[in-house]
Parts: sequence; C-alpha cells; structure tokens
Amino acid sequence: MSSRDQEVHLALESRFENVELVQLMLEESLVKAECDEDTRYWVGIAVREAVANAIKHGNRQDPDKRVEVTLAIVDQELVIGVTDEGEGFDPGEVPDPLAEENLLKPDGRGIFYMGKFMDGVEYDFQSTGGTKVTLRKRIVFQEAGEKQEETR
Amino acid sequence: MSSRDQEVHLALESRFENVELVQLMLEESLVKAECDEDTRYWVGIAVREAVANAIKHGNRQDPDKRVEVTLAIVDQELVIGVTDEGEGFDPGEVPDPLAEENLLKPDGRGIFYMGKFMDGVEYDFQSTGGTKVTLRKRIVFQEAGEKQEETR
Amino acid sequence: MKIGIRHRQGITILDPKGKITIGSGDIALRDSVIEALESGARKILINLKDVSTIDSSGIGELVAAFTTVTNRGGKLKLVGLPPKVSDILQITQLVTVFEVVDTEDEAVESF
Amino acid sequence: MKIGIRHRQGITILDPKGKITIGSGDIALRDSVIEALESGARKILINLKDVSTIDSSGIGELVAAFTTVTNRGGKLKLVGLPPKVSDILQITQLVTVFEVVDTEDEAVESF
Ligand SMILES: Nc1ncnc2c1ncn2[C@@H]1O[C@H](COP(=O)(O)OP(=O)(O)O)[C@@H](O)[C@H]1O
Ligand SMILES: Nc1ncnc2c1ncn2[C@@H]1O[C@H](COP(=O)(O)OP(=O)(O)O)[C@@H](O)[C@H]1O
Repeated sequence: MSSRDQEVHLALESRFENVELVQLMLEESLVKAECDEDTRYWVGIAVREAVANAIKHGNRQDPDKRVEVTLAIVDQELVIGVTDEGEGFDPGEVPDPLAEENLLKPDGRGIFYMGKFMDGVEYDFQSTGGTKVTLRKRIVFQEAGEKQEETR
Repeated sequence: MSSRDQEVHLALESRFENVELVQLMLEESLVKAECDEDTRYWVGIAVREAVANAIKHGNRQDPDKRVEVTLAIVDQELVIGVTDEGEGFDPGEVPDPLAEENLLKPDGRGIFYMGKFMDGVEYDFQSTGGTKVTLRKRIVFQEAGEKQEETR
Repeated sequence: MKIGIRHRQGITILDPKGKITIGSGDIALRDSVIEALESGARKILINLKDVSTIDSSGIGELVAAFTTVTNRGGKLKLVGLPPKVSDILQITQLVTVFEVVDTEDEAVESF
Repeated sequence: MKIGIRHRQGITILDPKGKITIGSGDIALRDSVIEALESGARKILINLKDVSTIDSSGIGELVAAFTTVTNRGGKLKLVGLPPKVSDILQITQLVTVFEVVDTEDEAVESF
C-alpha cells in the first residue's frame, strides 16, 4: 500500500447540493494524491454526473433515500462507487446522445460523459433494487519536476 | 423538517489528514446552514479534537480501523457523532487541564476544548468496544440583516 | 450562480458566472433566457467566459435555450468559451449546433 | 505548515504560517524550536500572526517548547496572537504561563 492510497465512504441525502460535497471530498483526495489538475477536473465532472443520476433518477430526490459514495485510491487507480436505492435501469437501452435525432435533446449526456472522462464505467444492479455505478481512472501523479513545469 | 436540515455520514481511515476532510465537510454544511463564522470556527476546533482523539487514542492510527462521523443539522441543532473502534476509556478519570500541576503538560486539553466550544459532549461506549462521542451545538443562523452588520 | 444581463446594439447579452450544474445554475439560465425572450429579445448572446464548470444538465439547458430561441424566430450565439467548456461541447458534438463566435465584437456584427 | 526563521538583535524569531494542528505543523514547530536551541539560541520569539488555526496538539507543542527552552536556560515569548489564538490560550489559562507581548519591538526590548 503506497502512502497515496486512500479510502473514504460517504452516505448522503438525496439532494443536489450534496453533489458539491462529493466534489469537495474528491478534490481534496485527488490533490492529496498529487493528481494533476486536468484529471481532477474531468474526473470531477464524471463523478458529478454519477451522483446527480443517483439523486435524480435513482432516488428521485426522495429525502429518505441515501446515496452512498466510496472513494478509493489504490495502486494509482481511483475507484469511485456511487450507489442509490432506486429501481435500476437498463444501460443498454440508453440512447446515443451523438445520434442525429438526439443532438438537440436537453438530456441524455450524463453516462456518455462518464465514459469519456473515465477509463471504466460499470453498472451493477443490486438484488434489493438500487443501482451501483463504479467509475475507474488511472491517476497520473504529478512529480516535482512537472509541478515546476506548470508554474513556469 | 426545515430546508436547513442536513445529514451526512462519513467513514474514514485512521489518518490525521482525514481531520481536514471532516473539517471541510463541516464547514460546507455549516455555511449552507447559514451558521455564523465564529460558531463555525469554534465548532471546527471541537470536531477536530474529537476526530483526532478517535484516530490517535481510539484507533491508534491503525489503518485498518475506521472512524465514523455523522453530521446532522436538525431543528437548528448541530449534532456530530464520532465513533472509533478503540478500547474506550473512562472520561471521569481524565485530569483537569486547568489544575496547577497540569498547566505545563503538553497534552490533555482536547476534551476540555470540546466542552468549552460545544453545548454538549457525551460519551457512549459500545458493547463491541469503541468510543462514540456526540457533540451538540445550537446554531445561530445569520439573518440577512446580521450579514450586513458584519460587512460594515 | 449569478446571471448578469446587458444590452448592446440590439443584442441581449447574458453573463452567467460560476457553475451551471444540476440544481444550481441550470434553472437560472433557463429563466433568464425565457425572460429575455418575453421582453422581446430575439438576438441573444451568452458569454460563458466566467463559467467555471458545466455539467450535462447545464449543457442540456444551453441546448433547450437554443431550441426555444430558434422556435421563437430568434438567434442564440455563444462567446467566450473557456477551454474546458469548449471541450465539453466538442465532445458531445454540439459545436456544430451552436453558433460559437470568438469575440463579442464579432458576435455583434454577425447577428 | 511552513516555519520561517529570522534573527533580530540576538533574538531568534520563528514565523509559523497556517495551521498548527495534529499531524501537520505540530511536529514542525517542535523541530524548529529544537533546531534554534541547538544552534545556540536562547532568546526565542514565536510570531503567531499568520497562524490561522491551532488545536490542542498545537497548544501542547507551544507548552512543550516553553518547557524545553526554559529548561535550557532560555526564554520563549509569543507575539502577534490573532484573536482566536489568543482566546484559545486564554481558555486553558496559558496566558499566565507564556509571556505574551504586543509587538515585536516590545519583545526585542523586553528579552
Ligand atoms: N442511477 C440511475 N437509476 C435509474 N436510472 C438511471 C440512473 N442513471 C441513469 N439512469 C437512466 O439512464 C438515462 C440516461 O442517463 P444520463 O446519460 O445520465 O442522462 P440524463 O440524466 O440527462 O437523462 C436516464 O434518463 C435514466 O433513465
Ligand atoms: N476516543 C478515545 N479513545 C480512547 N481514549 C480516549 C479517546 N479520547 C480521549 N481519550 C483519553 O482521554 C485522554 C484525554 O484526551 P484529551 O483531553 O483529548 O487530551 P489528549 O488527546 O491531548 O491526551 C486521552 O489522553 C486518552 O487517554
């Protein structure tokens, strides 16, 4: 286990403000792990989408339902799990937001962004109901030399 | 339930850096609850002490032991629970840091600060081992008028 | 999120600041576009230079604004895209949909 | 936490910045006091004006520093206490222990 390894669990109420809390924890963890700024930004967007979906589609903003977030950095890989208490869905049925007929739709881009910004997006559906999405990303650690590069 | 009510759970590894994470979440929650700055500061110190004790004395920095933090704002009262997996202790045996003979001791002020900065500090010892400390504080919400006062 | 409104040579310019994300900013953007349309504006420019973060809900609101403005016979353009906002539009192939201009001056002339 | 070291008229001045809290800053403070003592300093002034937060571990380090310096025949004084740091010393009745001065000039004269 490297000193950059970390693990944090969070259980949150189904409110959109809590997307900010998750983002804050993620940012803190990634800064501590010396992850570069661009990666932090794009991973941040992907995680926002996952948490927003859990609150909106999964728990339908029911204040009594929780969103669980697990944030781990193990062997230079960031693994984020977001679990809701919703009814699940069929990821295979989600329309392609790049298809001509979907380009002007106001929604349907969240999962697509997750896929673009992460190395892996995996859906699991619990037998008790509820959706778990696991996002993975290899982390590029900033070395001292690179940091200097940035401030030049 | 007022719109200021919130509840957040956190499970953390036993490392001192995680004191910062808790502080960050607390600050975010208290700002959202429109709690005044002084209260945020002092509550922040008290919560730092509680989490530091759980990591240091409770879990003895064992990376496999977790610290659980529950942060709730209900009916204008902030309630923070910090639970460790340690062996417990007898709060009645903790020496008074203000006693002449203790004034120059380098430690022993944490629980005292919690008591000073919070309205209530309560210890519970789980049958499975482990200490839970519950900190309580009535929150003074900033009204629009008060905010102006501050920036004058 | 705060949205400023300016007027310049018959063009209504919206200046959102901060995050256009779910639950904060997305609705505000929608409201100010509708408000502009209702007060008669047909040339609407959104200056995104002070937008730090936009998520899929924010992008969705931009698309919805585009459709609404177009349906009412108006025009919606975007200017001042920070690199990361530009990237995110690019990724979803929306740069082809939106008319994105480089400077406000260019926008004013092109409407 | 960073600790700057200055010298002024035979006095060693330490300038900790940021948080003196458990796991960050507490050890750094101890180390720089010991370092100062080992390089022969006996008049040590800690200027706390840039310290934002101090917890019981940080207070403990100040107390330990006080004891160590005194035991070695030196003097330790504090200056530049921000209101909240001052409050926290007050609460634990440590203002009576530490010699707290108002300005650096005053400190320089009083040693
Ligand atoms: N956690 C979830 N629980 C239930 N349904 C979901 C969940 N996440 C996504 N979905 C379904 O997948 C669809 C596509 O999601 P997404 O790509 O994020 O776009 P959007 O959220 O804008 O609809 C959603 O409309 C919803 O039907
Ligand atoms: N969570 C805990 N688990 C076990 N012992 C504890 C815990 N919290 C406090 N203690 C005991 O109470 C004592 C006093 O704690 P405190 O007032 O915070 O001062 P300090 O941490 O500086 O010793 C500690 O030294 C320890 O023996």
